[in-house]
Amino acid sequence: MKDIREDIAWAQINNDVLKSLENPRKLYWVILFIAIAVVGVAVGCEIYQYNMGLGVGNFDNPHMWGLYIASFIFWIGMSHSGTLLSAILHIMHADWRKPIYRFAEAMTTFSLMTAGLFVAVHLGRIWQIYFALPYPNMRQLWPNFQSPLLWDAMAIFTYLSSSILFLYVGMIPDLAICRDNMHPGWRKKLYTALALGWEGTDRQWRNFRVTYLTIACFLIPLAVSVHSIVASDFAMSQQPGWHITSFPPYFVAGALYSGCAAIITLFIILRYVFKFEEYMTMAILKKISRLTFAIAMVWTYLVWVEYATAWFGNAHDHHLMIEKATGTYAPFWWMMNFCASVVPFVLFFKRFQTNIPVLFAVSLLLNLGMWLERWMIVAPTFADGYYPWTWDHNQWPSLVQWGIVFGSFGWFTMLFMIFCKIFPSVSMYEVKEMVYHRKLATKKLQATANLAAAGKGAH
Amino acid sequence: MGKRHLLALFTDFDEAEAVVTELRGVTIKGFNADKDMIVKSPIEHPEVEEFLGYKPVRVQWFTLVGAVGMGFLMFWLIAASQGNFFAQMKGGKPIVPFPPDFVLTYELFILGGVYITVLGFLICAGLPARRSPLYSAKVSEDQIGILVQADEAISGTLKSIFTKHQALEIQEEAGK
Amino acid sequence: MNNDFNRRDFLKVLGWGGTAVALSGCGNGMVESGKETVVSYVETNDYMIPSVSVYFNSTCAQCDAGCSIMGRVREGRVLKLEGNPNSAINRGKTCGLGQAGVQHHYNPDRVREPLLRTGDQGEAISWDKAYALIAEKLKGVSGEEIAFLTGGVSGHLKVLMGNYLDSFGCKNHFVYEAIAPAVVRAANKKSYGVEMPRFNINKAKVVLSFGADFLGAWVSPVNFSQQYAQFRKGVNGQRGVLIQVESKMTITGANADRWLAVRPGTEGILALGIIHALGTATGEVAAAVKGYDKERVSRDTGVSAEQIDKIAALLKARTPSLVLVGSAAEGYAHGSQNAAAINLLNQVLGNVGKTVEGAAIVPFPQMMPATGNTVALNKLNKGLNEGKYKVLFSYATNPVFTAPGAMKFKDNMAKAGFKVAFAHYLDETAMQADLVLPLDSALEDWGTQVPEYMAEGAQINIQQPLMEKLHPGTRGMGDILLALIKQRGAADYKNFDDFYAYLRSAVLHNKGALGGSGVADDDIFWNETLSKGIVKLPGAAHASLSARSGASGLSLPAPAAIDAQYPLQLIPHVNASLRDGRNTNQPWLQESPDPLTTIVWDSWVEIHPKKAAELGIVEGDIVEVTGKNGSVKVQAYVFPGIHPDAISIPIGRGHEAMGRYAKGYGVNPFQILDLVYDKETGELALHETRVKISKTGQRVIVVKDEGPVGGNQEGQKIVPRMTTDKVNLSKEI
Amino acid sequence: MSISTLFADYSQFRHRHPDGDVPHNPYKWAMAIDLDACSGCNACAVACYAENNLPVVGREKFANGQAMHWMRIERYWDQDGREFPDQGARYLPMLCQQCEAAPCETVCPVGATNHTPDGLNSQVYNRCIGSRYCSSNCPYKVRYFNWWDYPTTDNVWPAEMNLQLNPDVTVRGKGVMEKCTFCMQRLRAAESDAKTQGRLVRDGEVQTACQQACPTSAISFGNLVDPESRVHKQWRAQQVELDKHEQAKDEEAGGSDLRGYRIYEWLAPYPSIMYMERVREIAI
Repeated sequence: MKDIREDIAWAQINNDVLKSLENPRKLYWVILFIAIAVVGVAVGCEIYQYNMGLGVGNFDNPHMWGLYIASFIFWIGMSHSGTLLSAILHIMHADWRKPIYRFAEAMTTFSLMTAGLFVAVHLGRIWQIYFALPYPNMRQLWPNFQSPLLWDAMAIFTYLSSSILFLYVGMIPDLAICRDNMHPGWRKKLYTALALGWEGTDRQWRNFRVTYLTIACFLIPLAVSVHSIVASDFAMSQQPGWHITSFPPYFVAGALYSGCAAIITLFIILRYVFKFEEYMTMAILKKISRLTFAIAMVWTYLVWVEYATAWFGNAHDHHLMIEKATGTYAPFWWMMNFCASVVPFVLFFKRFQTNIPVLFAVSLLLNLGMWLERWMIVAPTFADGYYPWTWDHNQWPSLVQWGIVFGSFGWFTMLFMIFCKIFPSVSMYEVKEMVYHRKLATKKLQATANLAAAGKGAH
Repeated sequence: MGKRHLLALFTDFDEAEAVVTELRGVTIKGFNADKDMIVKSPIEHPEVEEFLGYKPVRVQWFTLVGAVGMGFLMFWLIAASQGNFFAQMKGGKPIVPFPPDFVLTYELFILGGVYITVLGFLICAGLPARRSPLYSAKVSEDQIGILVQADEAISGTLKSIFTKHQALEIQEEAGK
Repeated sequence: MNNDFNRRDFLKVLGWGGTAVALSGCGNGMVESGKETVVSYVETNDYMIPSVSVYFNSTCAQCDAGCSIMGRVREGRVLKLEGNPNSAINRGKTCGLGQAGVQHHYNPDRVREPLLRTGDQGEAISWDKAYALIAEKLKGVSGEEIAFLTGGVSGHLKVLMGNYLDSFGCKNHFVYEAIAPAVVRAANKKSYGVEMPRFNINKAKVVLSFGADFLGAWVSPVNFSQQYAQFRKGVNGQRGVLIQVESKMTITGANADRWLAVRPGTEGILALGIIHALGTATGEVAAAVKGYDKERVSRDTGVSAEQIDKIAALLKARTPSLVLVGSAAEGYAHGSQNAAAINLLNQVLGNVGKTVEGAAIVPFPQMMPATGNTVALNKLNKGLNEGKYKVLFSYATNPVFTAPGAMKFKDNMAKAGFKVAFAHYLDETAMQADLVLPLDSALEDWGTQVPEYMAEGAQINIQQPLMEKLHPGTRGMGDILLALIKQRGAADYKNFDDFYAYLRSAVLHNKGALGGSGVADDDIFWNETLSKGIVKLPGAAHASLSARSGASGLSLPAPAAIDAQYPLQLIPHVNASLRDGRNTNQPWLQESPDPLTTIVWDSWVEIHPKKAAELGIVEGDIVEVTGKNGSVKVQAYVFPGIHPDAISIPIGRGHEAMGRYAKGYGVNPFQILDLVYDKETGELALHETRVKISKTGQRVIVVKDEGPVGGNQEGQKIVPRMTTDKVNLSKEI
Repeated sequence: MSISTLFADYSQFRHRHPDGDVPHNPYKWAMAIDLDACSGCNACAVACYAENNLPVVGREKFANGQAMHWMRIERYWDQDGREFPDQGARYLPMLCQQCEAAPCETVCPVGATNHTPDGLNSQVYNRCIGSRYCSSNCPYKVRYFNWWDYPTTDNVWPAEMNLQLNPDVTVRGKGVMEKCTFCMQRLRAAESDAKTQGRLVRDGEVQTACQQACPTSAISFGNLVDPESRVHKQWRAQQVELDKHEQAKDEEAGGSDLRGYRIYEWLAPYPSIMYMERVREIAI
């Protein structure tokens, strides 16, 4: 299978990647416009909701939460893959991550931003959102440190800012490259500022290495904690279907899962759009598909753990379990199980692991499944909670809710597209490192081979 | 007799290495390889340390201080604020409940760690900085640059060493 | 005026006519318009501090039970109504209906000035013009050509009304109430000698109620509810047992220890069956019940034989007991017979005098409540149809809404020459009137009220304003009547500027009889009276009951055979909060769920699950209920608490007028009632309508409070239940 | 803030409630509802609308499940598959249970719902940001959210109707959670009156709106720590203890003759409302 050429000219790497920053084609503008339009619709919905009250979302008693929270979890989960690739694989010296971690990390940042929006959109009094922050004030009012939602706020803030820093620090050498290769103009000014006068001196590189590694080490436990905390929003509550001990690992696995799926999607798109065949090679794609399959299996295992817990749990959990499989939400529940637990087996077959159309379809299905999973965690518990009198089986999210959810995808697309055109979505210096080290490795091999040959010759 | 900068560019790493070892070997009056020589490279070369001599990295200390300091400070702040302003019972839990405070401390520990590390990086790596007078975009592409500063008197000898190792190009600071 | 005749005449003016009580003093002194001394919010007093609320006593006018209320008044607004603890009737308690009284007062759809119909839209006119118009229309009209239709009225309002009509020599005062227990009154008169005795539920160990919804809408629910609470606690820990016999479960049935779904109309047969099973009856009674052995009775009624035995045994074992007869038993062509049979059971059990007692009598016949019935409506309707009446007054009743459609009341009413409606809202009847005179709300108006059901000790209730008028254009009914009487040039009334002055002098003139003999100063007595809100009549006589057995002439028809075309019996159900529909425009009541079905803001038809399965009907199906006199489309609610041969639609909704909160919600079952009358009293038999039911194919989601699993606890311990052998209530506080 | 405060009596910040804690003093408001007396007539619910400025949401919103009845009467049927419910229905007035260890309190991100010193579960409208986590975590689902801006909604409080609004009670706008307060405004008034007169609130001095209306006096309300109060006596007679989640009744094998119970006690929210089981006659 074709992998990155070791003898590729480094200059060419620069050119190829920098080409992706050149002025976009018409198609780009069309897609960007559509994305912005979708965001516009969502903004419209939000304004309407802001003025009328959340009732327009067709929430009711007891359906307190709906698609907003589900999507919130979904986007948080999406963000984890970036950390997986950029941090975990980094400290494991898996060098195949190098060409693709940049956009994954960007994905992390943007999906976190999207998730953050849902926290706000979901509030009944969005204009009071700052109450949730521990800001010093005359009335000595503090947020409730016991509330998992507050932990969420903290965790997400930490995660978002750390990811941004990680992304930025890792990008400095590339920014320097951009700076050096740009014709004077706003871009040049921008890069010059952002590159902080990076020259690649030995001193800079030395500290860079340590810093990058350290942040990576911090990001891994952080990522795990973030989704564990999101999980504890539910696990820490008392409700049937939520109060389950295995939720944190379950959520984390789900997060990595949907993230990997999303990476495959974007991988294929970027590869096609920017002609990155050179760097985003089949070999890498194959590795990701395998990784995805592995995580899918972990997730599937954990979801069955959840079912078992519910099934053998108290009467309420048991009932809820049955309701999920047979009640109002049954179609979605079954679709969820199919998409997220059955579809991944496609990746089990070698010939599909590198089949782009198939992978593209699969990755989309997986994420559909994961989104449904989040919804199936949130909604049914409200429909069949503890108290039978308030069970409610015919509540359906209104178009306002759906509009805002779709809008979030537009928002993500918009941010990502803008990013791709301003920052190199493939890490140039790390690709260089990659080929350099591989070259060294082969050299060593030859050397030893020659030595052996020479030895033979001597005898 | 002011100091002068010289920048020599090399195609690949082995030649650069040779130059460096030579420069460190020879003793030229008024030139201290450890102080007056900087190696610029498009990628990070761990081997540099081996021939450039050990140079300490202090970022970790920032990390340590940041993480531990922020963690403890925040735990204390939260607990104190709970104890002082927040003394209203919730759900029958203690007014200063440990599990939540630990969770928050954990997050803030990481937050502090990351922030201060980045700060440390900027300080230790001397960023942001003006670029040195002699800089070639080639360095950010695929060539190794060796920047030395020396008296005009000895710049000749240095040049000769560079040329000996097939330096692609030697830039020289304009004389004053 | 000291000559005897004038004096007696004057007593009649003040409403004490026909009384044997000696009156203190003579001649009415100068009665000034005493508004400034009134203890009410009409004029603020020094003890009224902003942000501190003061309570004023008055009387609840939401129904005729006559509960005394305290209005919480603050900054000149009445905010909430609470029960007056000093009233023997409700003892500080209120029902949901009473609580909603403020919404009658603050209702945005009240009429604000006199409206004169010109063509088909109304035009606002001045009161003077309105009065002039009435005078003009009455010119040269003889007494027989005037009809005065009212709901149940009592107290001085009734006095004025009577005196006004007398001034014409008019006898046409029609008192109409759509859902009054008229047949029961008649039957009680026969069996006990009084129309409405006192029922001591709290003294009974067993209450056997034949369709008397005494916890919901029957006679005096709040009073009965309190008695019920004591009855449940029981004396020396023996908890009272409630057995409810009815074809459609009422809220009382829902609280019964045993609820018996009898075949509609066979309540009387069951009563006789129980007498037979008791076997204690002798002579005439024994003869009357001879035929009613439990096999036959159980066949006719659908109540199992051993159940009948159990009841008989219980009634024997635990005395005294109490047997009640209510709307479900009386609403048939043989309603009187049913009621008589059931009362007979009471006599056989010897409850008369123990748990059924004579109520205290208010010794002022003029003031006694004129209780309404449907016979009056019938007469009026006939008269209207024949075009007998040139002028029709209507007050506190809404026949266009509550009269059975087949009566064509609306069309007949149009035949009256000039129609005057005294109204709070533009209800269906007011919409038909030529002149609509807007009334003060019950919380703005003056009056006295004598409840039909006297709890203990006779009392007269005082109604007084709790706050300033909301709308300057409205007038009190008393004031209007006074003005009309003055038109008749009645010299007796010239001294009274308004109804308040009239009331005050009336009360003061009878101080002695009203317990004020000790109080020298009129003002003090008057103010005390107002601040109490109740006038208790010390030493008022109690009616004595005659325990005549009513067995003679008892003949109960065998249960009617199922009509093939119209197989189902329609039971128009009286909802505790909506009653006959006069309160439907109070949103709190619209939104307070029906106790049995938890449905809000709409009508429904109750169908037994068995019948529903038979007809393939599920909850939410829009079904068409068709009778001989038309049909209504209404959502179906599958309901276990009803006899399979019966269906039930609640009364009170289905208004075509009456404002934003009432108009267009639900259907009106009155429209499809059959015109069947009770054989003896001629009362409309509400339960005799036969219908058939058919699906329309539409289906809706029923708007109700209960969840998708209905009243199922899903095996959880939410409302557990114990049996009397386990629990000992005497241990409790 | 000061370290001295924090470490002065450290234990005060670490005790749990209500088990192993000092009882409320001098007030702990609690309720006892006798289901054998309750007739399910809805008077309490309407009284609550009148006292607490509850919006009438109207048909459509009620259909959407957005009703705002703080007090709701639930009607349950026996599930024994007979043709008729011939032992009647079972009624349950359900309102906020004012839990001592309320699940809703811990999860509110802004601390808008707290446990008050007199044992109530308070809801601070001004502080609420409408995350609705409290209601999500309420086992009884007795918290009601303002999905709409009722004060400005048609026909909720049109002209004149608004004159009836109780000035002692906030009219809630959109986006905040609300629930039964045990008629907090009445309690506060009584407490401060008593304070100015240098005494404690006497039993029966303060009534909740629902209790005052209840025609069968099924609801009794009062101060649980006052040994003279009716509520205290009832709880004691039923051997229901506030700080336990297993009562004498549960321990007695083969059923007990005690009627008192609290709903979902096993979840250990320690509700402040004791229900007394409905009784049915066996002789008939």
